[in-house]
Amino acid sequence: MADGSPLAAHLGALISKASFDDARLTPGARVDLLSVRARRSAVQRVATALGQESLPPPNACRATILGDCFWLRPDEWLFATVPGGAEAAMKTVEPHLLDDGAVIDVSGSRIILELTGPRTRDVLSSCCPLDLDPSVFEPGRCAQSIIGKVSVLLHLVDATPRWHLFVPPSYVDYVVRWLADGIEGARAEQENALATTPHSSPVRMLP
Amino acid sequence: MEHAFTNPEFLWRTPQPRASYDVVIVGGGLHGLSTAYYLAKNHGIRNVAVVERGWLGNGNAVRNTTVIRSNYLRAESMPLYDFGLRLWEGWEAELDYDLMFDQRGVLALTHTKVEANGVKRTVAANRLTGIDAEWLEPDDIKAFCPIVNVSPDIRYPVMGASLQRRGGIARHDAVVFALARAASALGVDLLQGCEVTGFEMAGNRVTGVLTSRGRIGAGRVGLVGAGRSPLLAGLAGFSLPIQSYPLQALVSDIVDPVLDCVVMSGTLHVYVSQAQKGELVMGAGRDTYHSYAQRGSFQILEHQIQAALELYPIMRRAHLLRTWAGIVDVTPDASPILGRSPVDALYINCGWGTGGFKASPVSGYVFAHALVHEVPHELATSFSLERFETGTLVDEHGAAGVAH
Amino acid sequence: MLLITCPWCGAREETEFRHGGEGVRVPPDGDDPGWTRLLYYRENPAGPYAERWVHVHGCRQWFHVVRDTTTHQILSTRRLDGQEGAA
Amino acid sequence: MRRLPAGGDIDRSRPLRFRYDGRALTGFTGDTLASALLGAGVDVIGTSVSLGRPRGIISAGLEESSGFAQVARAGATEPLVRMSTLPLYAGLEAEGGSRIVKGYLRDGPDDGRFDKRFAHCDLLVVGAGPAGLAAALLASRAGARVMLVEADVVAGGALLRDADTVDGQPAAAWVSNASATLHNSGTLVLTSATAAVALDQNGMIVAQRIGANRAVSEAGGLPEQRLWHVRARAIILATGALERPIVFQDNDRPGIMLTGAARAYLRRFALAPDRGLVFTATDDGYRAALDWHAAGVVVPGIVDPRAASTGDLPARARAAGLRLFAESVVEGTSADGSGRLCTARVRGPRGVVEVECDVLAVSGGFEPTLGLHQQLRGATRYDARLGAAVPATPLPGQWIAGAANGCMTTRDALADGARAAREALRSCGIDVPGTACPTPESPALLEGAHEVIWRVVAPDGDESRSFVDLHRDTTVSGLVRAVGAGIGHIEHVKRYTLVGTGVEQGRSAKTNAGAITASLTGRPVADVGTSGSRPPTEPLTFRILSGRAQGPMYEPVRTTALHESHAALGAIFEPAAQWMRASRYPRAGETLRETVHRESLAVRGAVGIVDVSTLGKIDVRGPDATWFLDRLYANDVGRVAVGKARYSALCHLDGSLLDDGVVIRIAEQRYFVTTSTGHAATVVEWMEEWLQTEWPERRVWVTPVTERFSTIAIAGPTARALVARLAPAMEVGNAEFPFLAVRHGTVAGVEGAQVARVSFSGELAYEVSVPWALGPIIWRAALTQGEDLGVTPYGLDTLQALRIEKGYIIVGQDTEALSTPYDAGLGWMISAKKDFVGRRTLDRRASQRDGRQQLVGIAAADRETCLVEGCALVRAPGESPQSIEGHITSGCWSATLGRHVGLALVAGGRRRHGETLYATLGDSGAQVTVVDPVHYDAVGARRDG
Ligand SMILES: Cc1cc2nc3c(=O)[nH]c(=O)nc-3n(C[C@H](O)[C@H](O)[C@H](O)COP(=O)(O)OP(=O)(O)OC[C@H]3O[C@@H](n4cnc5c(N)ncnc54)[C@H](O)[C@@H]3O)c2cc1C
Ligand SMILES: NC(=O)c1ccc[n+]([C@@H]2O[C@H](COP(=O)([O-])OP(=O)(O)OC[C@H]3O[C@@H](n4cnc5c(N)ncnc54)[C@H](O)[C@@H]3O)[C@@H](O)[C@H]2O)c1
Ligand SMILES: Cc1cc2nc3c(=O)[nH]c(=O)nc-3n(C[C@H](O)[C@H](O)[C@H](O)COP(=O)(O)O)c2cc1C
Ligand SMILES: [Zn+2]
Repeated sequence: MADGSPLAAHLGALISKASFDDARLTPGARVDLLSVRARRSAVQRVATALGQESLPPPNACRATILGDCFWLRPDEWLFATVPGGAEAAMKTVEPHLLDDGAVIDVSGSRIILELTGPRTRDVLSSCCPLDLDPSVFEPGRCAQSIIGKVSVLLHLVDATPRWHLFVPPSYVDYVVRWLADGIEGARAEQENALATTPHSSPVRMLP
Repeated sequence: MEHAFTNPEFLWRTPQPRASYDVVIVGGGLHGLSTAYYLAKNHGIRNVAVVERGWLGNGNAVRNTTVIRSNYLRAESMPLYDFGLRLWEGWEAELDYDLMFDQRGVLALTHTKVEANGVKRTVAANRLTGIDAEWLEPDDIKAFCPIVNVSPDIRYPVMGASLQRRGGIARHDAVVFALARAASALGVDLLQGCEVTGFEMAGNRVTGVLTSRGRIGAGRVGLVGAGRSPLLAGLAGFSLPIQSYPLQALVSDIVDPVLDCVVMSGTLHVYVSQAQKGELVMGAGRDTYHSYAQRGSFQILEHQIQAALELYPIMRRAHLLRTWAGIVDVTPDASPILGRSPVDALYINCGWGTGGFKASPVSGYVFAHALVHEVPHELATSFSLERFETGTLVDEHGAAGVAH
Repeated sequence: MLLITCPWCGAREETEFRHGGEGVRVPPDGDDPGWTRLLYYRENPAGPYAERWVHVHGCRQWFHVVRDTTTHQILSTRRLDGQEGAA
Repeated sequence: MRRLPAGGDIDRSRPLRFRYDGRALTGFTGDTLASALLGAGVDVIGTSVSLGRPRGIISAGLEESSGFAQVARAGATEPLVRMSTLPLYAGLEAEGGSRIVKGYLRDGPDDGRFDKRFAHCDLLVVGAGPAGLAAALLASRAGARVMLVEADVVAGGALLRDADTVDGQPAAAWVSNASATLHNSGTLVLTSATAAVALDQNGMIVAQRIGANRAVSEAGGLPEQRLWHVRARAIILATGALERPIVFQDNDRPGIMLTGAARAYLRRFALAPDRGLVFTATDDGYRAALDWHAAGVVVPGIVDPRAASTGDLPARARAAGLRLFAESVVEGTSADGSGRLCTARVRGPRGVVEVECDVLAVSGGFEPTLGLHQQLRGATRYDARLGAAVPATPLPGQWIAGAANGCMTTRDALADGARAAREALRSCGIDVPGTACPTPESPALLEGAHEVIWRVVAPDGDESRSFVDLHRDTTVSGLVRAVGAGIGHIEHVKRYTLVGTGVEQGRSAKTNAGAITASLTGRPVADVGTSGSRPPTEPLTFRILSGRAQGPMYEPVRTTALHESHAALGAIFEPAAQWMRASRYPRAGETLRETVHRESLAVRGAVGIVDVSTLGKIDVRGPDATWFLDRLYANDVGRVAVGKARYSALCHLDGSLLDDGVVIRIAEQRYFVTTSTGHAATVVEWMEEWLQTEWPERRVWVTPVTERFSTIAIAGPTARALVARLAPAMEVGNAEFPFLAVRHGTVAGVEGAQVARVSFSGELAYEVSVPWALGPIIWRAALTQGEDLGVTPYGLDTLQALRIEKGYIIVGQDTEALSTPYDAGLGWMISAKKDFVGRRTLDRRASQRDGRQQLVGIAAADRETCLVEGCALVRAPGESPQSIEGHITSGCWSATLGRHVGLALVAGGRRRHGETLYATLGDSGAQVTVVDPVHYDAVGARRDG
């Protein structure tokens, strides 16, 4: 991992070679990450402090003044805040937790990969067991699941579709290989006009 | 043309149950049949019934991947399993049956330093106990079994292996047939479709079994129910420190010989041999959840085949032809439970888990002894149920954990 | 392969979970045989079985499952606090 | 067979050249390998497995039990590919002969791409015959998410061979319109896709041969095959029915095929015999004769075991002037010199006639295809009319429709498909408006007297040529022999005769085997049944199961932030759990031992740096954090002062060691806990399990932070000088920063670094943790600023040597599964005052028994003796058998001590220091002395200095 990019050089080459218009993988924005743990009594206080009615429910992400907030588990939310913003963000949250929660700086323990384009559902469903159909996985939704054999947090940012994958840095090599390979597969399908999911386009049946 | 199996013209009688027997063996798997056979042969006790809920062998007897070896680790286990292997060495002649017992050698590959150390430790223990064992470096492995990928560039490079040349395989179905034939010929009644549904007791003593075909009186009862042992114990009013899990296996289509030994790999959770007919027979680690359904989960197959293709790229285009699962009875220390139960005159032989095929001869041999003499055979003294009370476990996870 | 409904995340593939069996219980004080049972004896029924799973690749929560061990049918999943999942 | 001048679904303008058994042949686009071979006049495709009999193709679809070939693919070669469903492509190379029963594998490159895809839908329909199409159409109209999978190369099922009309259109046209409609409404229609494995909770594994009909060179990067993991809210099995052959003497000759195949070859591939005889036990079989007749084929007759049928089809046959042999059977056949069928012996009420024919189409009736249902132990019952099993009750969430459900006419199949779809959708909460169901026109198929016939007894009593399972060469004689041996259960019969164990799993042999066994044992067919079905329904290549998870995508390889830094220094890596760690940094020409020697001496004599980022790190905090850690760790965590660290260990409930690590108290109720590399995930899960399941009221929050921090250990006598340079603002003197103290500050310009004085080498050491991505900054700074101090990077090999010299254990290497802290020499850490997980077991007598395997040090007798890990320790050299006292768990060359030292577990070892033992792998033994585990600096002066 060179100092500049969060991706090692060989991975950068891999993704730029694989990517095409309909499925593109790039390193996502850098963020600071906070894990906010809050028991029921503290959740509302934190939400109020952030000007929200509540913290996001399971499998959801919401934008807050501290950046995107992801539900991770019943008493944990992940905040992706601006680089260098962790300290200030902690100060915002901590006073409202009292003894009913904690906020832990986990910056750097996950890296964001961004995947965009109309063929990305094909790419993801070649290595991730989630149901990503637009009818069930809408923008703003997130889910923790697996890519290949490792845990990731997946977030559908918008209907492009644009996905953010939060991946522990030690697994990035493995995850990028899966995605890049998936993109190559999607490109071959595009070029050969093979229908693979109802929403991939265009469609022609192969015998 | 293919080598045709030779099964004899006659296998067994199909008698009606008698009112009572000196000994009733519950479970017509290999261990039950073997027990009955040795009761008759070694101890002259022929008034014996084997009661089987389905057809003979319908449990793990027909489901196992037939790996035979005796390279266990503990001083308590090695003599037991090796006596078993020696019985195998004479069994075809003794039973007058072509069991296709083939001592083609069993390789246990290692992929991490710690695993290699563990396997070396077993090699040393085996040799000091008089059991044949060798340590092979990757080049020796390649020479012994050319299809193994010993390249240092794979994800888990092969660091070496143990080899037991006396280990091998046999044809599981033939063993069922052979034992049933031998037991039947010695007068043992094989009662199929006869499920034990309860026990008849006088005080704390069992006096008979209640079955789907009626009550059968019994002087002594041996429970040899493998994957259903906990249920049988439950019927008799006690419980066992056993958990029942699916263990899957698979075979490929029939191909020309590519593999003339057994290769196991603990770290990668896969082991494979090629049966005489030509199918690749493959197994993996057990499923994680409890089950009596004789099936497991698909990802176990996917993972084991991924591992297999890393190690044996030649197998890429073989086909998965059939998969199945048996229910294995797993004990906390991966060693069997043999001997008395909390109920008088009721004896138990179970807990062989993922590795009891190889013990088919010795399991019956020592269990018959226990049923007759009411004390364990000297090879089996360490495998009582009491060991869990006293904490004197015989931990064979290292030698029996994943592999067989 | 099972499809397990995590009370928090919804229906997910078995590969996202780890099986915990009946689970360990903090011991009540008792005599030695009682301790042996606690260490080595677990329920193992043929039929509905109350077990625990943890969603290791998801929300990392433990939860209760009742599953029939003879059919693999999942009869219910519940949160540890006994509540039914929202998912 | 010969190719008719016109007709069929083949494209005659696009001939395809291929090779079979070395012969160059030509077929057409649209052919299968089977039809191309038949079209090229190859009727004898190979020889049988044990009897060496000539064999031909018997089906045009899934029933095939004879036509398999070794096929070259992608530089590789695939055994036993079914010819009747393998689309022909240019350059296809196949081998028959003995390869129709036994294939081969070959090593070498294999370029095929094998892919995997997860899919989800409301309704999965398996089988695209009329029932499946009707179901899918209805469901997609209702707006459901639908997937339709079809094993054959094209959708249509039985309609492809039937001349029926549906909704007034010819069947084939209706099928293509239906497919198009489905497509346009977003239904995913997969062809060449076999639903192979039924999963619990309505899952299905579907194997698709995407590139089946093309050479890999033309695949354009597309996968050759793809494995679909489908989860559906409802599943409809519309898998149709299979035609059953009849067993008679010499029923295996090339030229004998099923009636459905005869019709399919005619309609789809324009292939016809010169003289085609039909032997059928149902009216349906008459269609073959009628179709042939209409195509100008000579039909010498129709042999029907029943009394003259009054059904529609027989009437048509009579009207066409075809000869009917009523109450007759084919009792044998003869062949020409090459083994091809040339006559059939027909026995009727008036005796036997020899009928000349080059094709004999046979039909014993149809039976539902229920493999998927049976895989999950779905119940079936015997249907006497069909002579086969039909579904009893479907499994939860599943529906069975069409011929698979016993609805054997197109009309019934269509209606049943629609019914199933309605019910299935209702279960998903999707209501279907009363849409009309497609209506067909098709003849009555199962009229007339009904008589199920499985076997024609050989007139001469020789049934060693009456084949039940062509693939495995199982004959009626084999069954007779089995029954004579005293066995009656069909599973025993299978294992005695091998019937049904071939590549097609006896799909069209099993029912006959059961029925014949029944007749041989005088039992009802229903009681004997058939041998069980297991996944998969179709053989799957191993590669499709492994998919893309091969090579670098097989298992994750984790690398630390310093990986490239190590590589730049020429590091050699080794796997450690999922990680790749640097084992050493050899200089040119150095041997392994020389490298370790140099690196060790640098640490003991100057300063070394090592990447220990892989150690697990856990943040534990909350008002109950101390209480919690005290419940899990063996020692008194509450007594660790803030800013201090303590080496500690965790036990399982049975007292065995789970892991060791360092507990650092960052604040009153905030801890930073490390674990060994291999146990990082286990320990986090362990903590979560206890917290969630036992102590949910406790306010403790456990966060894995392994990848939040890169950690570098700086160790050696000049470590302090180096740390002082790297962290000029930090007080590093022994008084201000003693052993086991922890400080936070700026290191190499990185703010908020944590520096802990813990040591795994026994030297004065500082473990510096900084944000993951900044690890390289510290590493580089240490290398440059420490140059004059002799700074040397060291790897796992040296780390091992150093910790062995110090008697520091690795849980899992120097312990066994059941080793306790006492056994590992860690009894000192067990708090006398509190309970913790494992304590109760540790207090039991068995856990403290003398003679347990206990940790000791061992020292080699001389400089040359090497201590091989895994060696047994025995009392006398070179004697076997003898009892084993223990074994070497760790061994290394100690540069510091100038000989090999090690750690071992020895029975009662703690009281045996000074004893002489011999280390052996089973032959000769090397003399060693049992010593204290701490070989070097027993008082810890260096570490504390
Ligand atoms: C997939 C798989 C692979 C294996 N591979 C190997 C291997 O390679 N090497 C090896 O050594 N071991 C292996 N094993 C383990 C081995 O198969 C078993 O340990 C061994 O077969 C158990 O003994 P058995 O044959 O008597 O059991 P079983 O054949 O299971 O016999 C138990 C019998 O008890 C009957 N029974 C149960 N309850 C009742 C009742 N109430 N009334 C009447 N009868 C009852 C059952 O129907 C059954 O027939 C494997 C096991 C499996 C499942
Ligand atoms: N005369 C008779 O006795 C008789 C008997 C049976 C069927 N038929 C005819 O068959 C038709 C019945 O319709 P249907 O739709 O029920 O059956 P079908 O046979 O037309 O279609 C079933 C389809 O399922 C596919 N299939 C089977 N197993 C599969 C699997 N595992 N994965 C994917 N696809 C699989 C087959 O390839 C086939 O295309 C009617 O047209 C009827 O006339 C007639
Ligand atoms: C060593 C071994 C080899 C086998 N070889 C074959 C085989 O070549 N073909 C086959 O169909 N099944 C084979 N089987 C599997 C059996 O058909 C069957 O699946 C197994 O005995 C379990 O029974 P069940 O599937 O009826 O539950 C083999 C099983 C074993 C244990
Ligand atoms: Zn969850």
